Amino acid sequence: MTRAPSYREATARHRVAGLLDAGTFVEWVGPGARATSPHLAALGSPVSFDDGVVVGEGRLAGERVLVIAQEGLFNGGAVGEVHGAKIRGAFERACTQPPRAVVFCIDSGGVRLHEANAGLLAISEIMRALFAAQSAGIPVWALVGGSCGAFGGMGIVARLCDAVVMSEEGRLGLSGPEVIETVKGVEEFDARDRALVWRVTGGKIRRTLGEATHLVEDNLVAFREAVVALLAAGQGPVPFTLETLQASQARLEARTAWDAALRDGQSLWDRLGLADAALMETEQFNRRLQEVS
Amino acid sequence: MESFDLELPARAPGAAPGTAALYGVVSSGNLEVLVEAGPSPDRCRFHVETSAHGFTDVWQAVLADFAASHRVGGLSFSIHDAGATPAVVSLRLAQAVQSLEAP
Amino acid sequence: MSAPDRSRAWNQEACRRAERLARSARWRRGKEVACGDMVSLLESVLEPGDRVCLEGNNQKQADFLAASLAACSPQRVHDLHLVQSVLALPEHMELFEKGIARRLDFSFSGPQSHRLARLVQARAIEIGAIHTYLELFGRYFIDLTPQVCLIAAQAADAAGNLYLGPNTEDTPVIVEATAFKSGLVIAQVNERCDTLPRVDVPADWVDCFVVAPSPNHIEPLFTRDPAHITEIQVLMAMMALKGIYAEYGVERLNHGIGFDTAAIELLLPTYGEQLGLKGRVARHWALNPHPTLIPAIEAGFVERVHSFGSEVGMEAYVAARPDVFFTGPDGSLRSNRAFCQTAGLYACDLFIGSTLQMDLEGNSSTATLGRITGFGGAPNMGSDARGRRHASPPWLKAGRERSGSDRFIRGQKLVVQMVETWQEPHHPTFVERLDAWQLQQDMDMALPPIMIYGDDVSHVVTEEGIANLLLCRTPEERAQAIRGVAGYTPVGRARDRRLVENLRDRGIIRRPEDLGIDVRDATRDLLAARSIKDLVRASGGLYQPPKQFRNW
Amino acid sequence: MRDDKSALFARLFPAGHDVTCEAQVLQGWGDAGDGRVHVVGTTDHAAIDTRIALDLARAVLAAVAQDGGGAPRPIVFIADTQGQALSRREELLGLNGYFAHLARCVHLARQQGHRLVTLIDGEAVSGGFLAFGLLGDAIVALPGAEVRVMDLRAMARITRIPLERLTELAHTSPVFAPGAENYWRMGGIHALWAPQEDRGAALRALCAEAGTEDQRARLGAERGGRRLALAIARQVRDAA
Repeated sequence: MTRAPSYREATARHRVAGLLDAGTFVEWVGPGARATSPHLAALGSPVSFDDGVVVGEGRLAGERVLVIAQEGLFNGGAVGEVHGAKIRGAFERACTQPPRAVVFCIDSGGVRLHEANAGLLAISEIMRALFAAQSAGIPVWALVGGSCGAFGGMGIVARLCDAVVMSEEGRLGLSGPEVIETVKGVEEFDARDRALVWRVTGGKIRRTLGEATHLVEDNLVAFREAVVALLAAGQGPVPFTLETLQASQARLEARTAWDAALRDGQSLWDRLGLADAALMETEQFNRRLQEVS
Repeated sequence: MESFDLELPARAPGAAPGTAALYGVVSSGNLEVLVEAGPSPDRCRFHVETSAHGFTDVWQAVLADFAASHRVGGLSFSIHDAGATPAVVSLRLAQAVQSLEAP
Repeated sequence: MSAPDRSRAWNQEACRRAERLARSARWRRGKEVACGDMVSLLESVLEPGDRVCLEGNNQKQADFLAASLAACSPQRVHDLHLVQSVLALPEHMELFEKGIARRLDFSFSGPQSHRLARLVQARAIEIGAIHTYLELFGRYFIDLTPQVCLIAAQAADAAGNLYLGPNTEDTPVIVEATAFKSGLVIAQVNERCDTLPRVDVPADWVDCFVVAPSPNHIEPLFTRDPAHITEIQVLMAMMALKGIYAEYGVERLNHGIGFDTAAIELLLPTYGEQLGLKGRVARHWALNPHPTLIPAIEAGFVERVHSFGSEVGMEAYVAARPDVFFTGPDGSLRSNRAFCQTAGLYACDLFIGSTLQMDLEGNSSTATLGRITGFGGAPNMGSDARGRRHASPPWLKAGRERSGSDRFIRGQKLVVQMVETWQEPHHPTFVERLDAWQLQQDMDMALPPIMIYGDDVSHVVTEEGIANLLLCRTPEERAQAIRGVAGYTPVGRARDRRLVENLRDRGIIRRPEDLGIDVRDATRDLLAARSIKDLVRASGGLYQPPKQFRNW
Repeated sequence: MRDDKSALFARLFPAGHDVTCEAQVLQGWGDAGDGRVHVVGTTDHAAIDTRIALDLARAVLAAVAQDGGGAPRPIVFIADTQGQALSRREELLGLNGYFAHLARCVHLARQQGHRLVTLIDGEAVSGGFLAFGLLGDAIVALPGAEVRVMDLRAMARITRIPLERLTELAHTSPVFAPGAENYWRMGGIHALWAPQEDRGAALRALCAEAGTEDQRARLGAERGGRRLALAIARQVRDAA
């Protein structure tokens, strides 16, 4: 009995290997370079040979793509100085040696607190480098299905990407539920109510809102197929001009105007006639969502 | 963090890695091991950095058993450990060697 | 021969019962009591020194009645003797802190174990004994019969008939012991119905009931998220399946509740199938409806499951699999701890579970310093029932191995302890001396709190291999067999390597490679379900996991 | 508008200004002496929610639209934020997406030729700051400005590193402790204005000098606060 390996359970390296055509991956500043974090070491925390992120390039369905994959299990995929610099460098490389696309496997809670200032600046630099790659005509596609999801600054970065492929198990947001619960109380957000956490930040609600552009099953094959489809569609970066941003502005203003009682994805699904969305299989959900929208 | 080095006799030839290969992840109860070519074909080297203090003798016993039961001559293993049990250490090392043999 | 003593009244218990009921009349309408009157009712019926069973189970708690009892005036209600299997609620401890209760006989105190230890040390509580479940239930009928029991049920009708719902657990045995010895049975129910789905306790055994302000709390204690099963646990599960289940042909069994045994359940449809074990092992179970059993049920491994209690979220699945589970005509589970424990003790050929510590005699305990937990179901399940008479192939094979010859008069239950050699850094599982001995001194107990006695243990499974203690011929061999699978713990490293190799040659110790298992094949991909969602899928959507287990 | 912001604008824009403040969002224009610039920002340590993010984005888009076809004038961001709003509803709406939208608007302005200058006056904390102020071409901290991700006490709790150790290390390393000075050393802030600084002149100079290249990693390396970021990024960019 063999099953497609879970994307969520795979390590960053396994994700890269599972997404790309076999044997095509070339890593830059790989673990042998020992570019570890001096800041973690100074605080007596364990370091990793790749500082929790894999960057390199390979072929996907024959096309050359640049791949960035964060390791969610190492310090929550959080961005420190080296980790952030590797990602930034990868986007800069996308401008100088353009790949067909950048595939960005985000799995991160945001800034690494042990080197918080460096992490915050790194994320800002990543944002600017990402814009530059898009301006150079390279589409950037985020894959969000790891155990840390995409939160904090990396939640913002994910939404700068031209496509966001999520699994139902993936999560996308800004502040983690634990932070909100700690500061605002359990009535505001019960972080232990996992079903609620996913109804607010999980893949299905993000897809419902259009924030995720694709919802796939939690396995490497499904994620790979989604990227292959994006390649096949010849999709480039989503252009942004005054007009497109004004349109986004109008869309978001309409969403903010939703009544204040709307605090749970379930009420949104109820309104859309997708009351049992949480229980649907991915394929059925995608079909039903298309029918109602 | 605590660190130490260890060099042990080992059966040659081990599969020589083309490039450095990393196996495992540094997370609670887990470790990563970087396998590279070492200097001598009949010895293997270990460098261990671990967050669990006071276990050097246990590590040495685990690594000695590993070196005795696998063909790892000519290899160098660098380990970042975040409190893995000996069982996990042995398993990761075995997996790392396997991934070298069958890339 | 003297004539019967006509001066003695032979119905004093019944008279006392009548008096209690008379005192309580103003607080009842028929049998129904209003929530707000429950404290007054309890104060009117209880007498100092009464033996009381305040139903506390692993899962189901008579929480409203516990809170009501704790709210009674200690001037009116005091020095009670609590006889109940589990202390789970803070209110249970409050009873002792306030002096409402003084003496305790029990089995298990999981969540309250620290507080209980403090009370004992402060001499605010007298502990009779920490029992096994069956032992305590037995004493309900001998010398610990409750005068009043406070129980939890799902629903009552106007007459006071009770429907217990799927989580029956201890209720029948408590009610039986109390009602038929002139005791008072007081029930809290979640709802009043005109017609009950089925009658589990007839109204004439019930004296009062109250519709509690909120449904009694039920903990999903038996849900193990497959996402947390490690490769090491997969490896141990492979060894157990190949080296024990297949080897002995274990068809009737009970599992502990840890991730180790959940891994076995999830390996049955994959690795077990590869080994050709379907129909040959794991057919009949004494087990709560573990969600991790779903894939094995769906794959046709599991034919029958009898349960101690139920599990939150499994209701619809159980109802849809009546051939597997014991259900009432209404379709809901009928569980029963007393019967299922009996089944586990007498009718099963294997128990497999985990522990926190084991010594070189194979004694194991989950009791650690500063905690009095008790042991739940393991002591009954994990013991060889010497009263057993019926034979089965695994029982005979184990008995033959223990006797070392073909002339033996008794078989042997397989009692397997499955543990990783380290719990965490600085906490080896294998120790020269159990913490239980220290605990015995600290708590001034007659004996150390041992969960499973070493002489009942047949096999120890660790990531390093399987030790078959049945084949050991001397205490020294037994100790070396345990050291031989104790890995890199101090106990394991103190092994006599030559003796251990000899034990290995004799098949007493078997390493993964001796069993034909490559440790590198032990991956989570072998699990029939890797997540709670996979379990929901396997159940065809019938399993409805509690919200804290969902990530969708 | 609070007095402190009025005083700030009076010193920044001696040649005149008109900045309105509505529900913690600042918008208008100011003249530091060489023509009008756009002013967009937040005040009173705003917790940035979807509404504020949209107001800021609208103001930026309006500036771009206004100068379309003509000469794009600088946009001066006033950053005073305690970070993002913490609320379940905001998360449900996808606050991160609103921030991304705001960031895109800022980047559009840069592409259209607007110079972007950020003045931190008050607080600048992580998420809220990332979405606009931190994207400026030049970033300046005014006296008393606090820049941080998280205070050391909370950091100690979450990382389980003793507070004493963090406090001690903060003396030698700018990498995790709060403080505008630390951000300056790391290249994240281009300049720290002294209390007596001629604000108008300094702002004029900034608007004239600000380039559109992201120079922060280079500055961080030069100032010794961030030694690896530039080098590692280069290694990746140029790897064979």
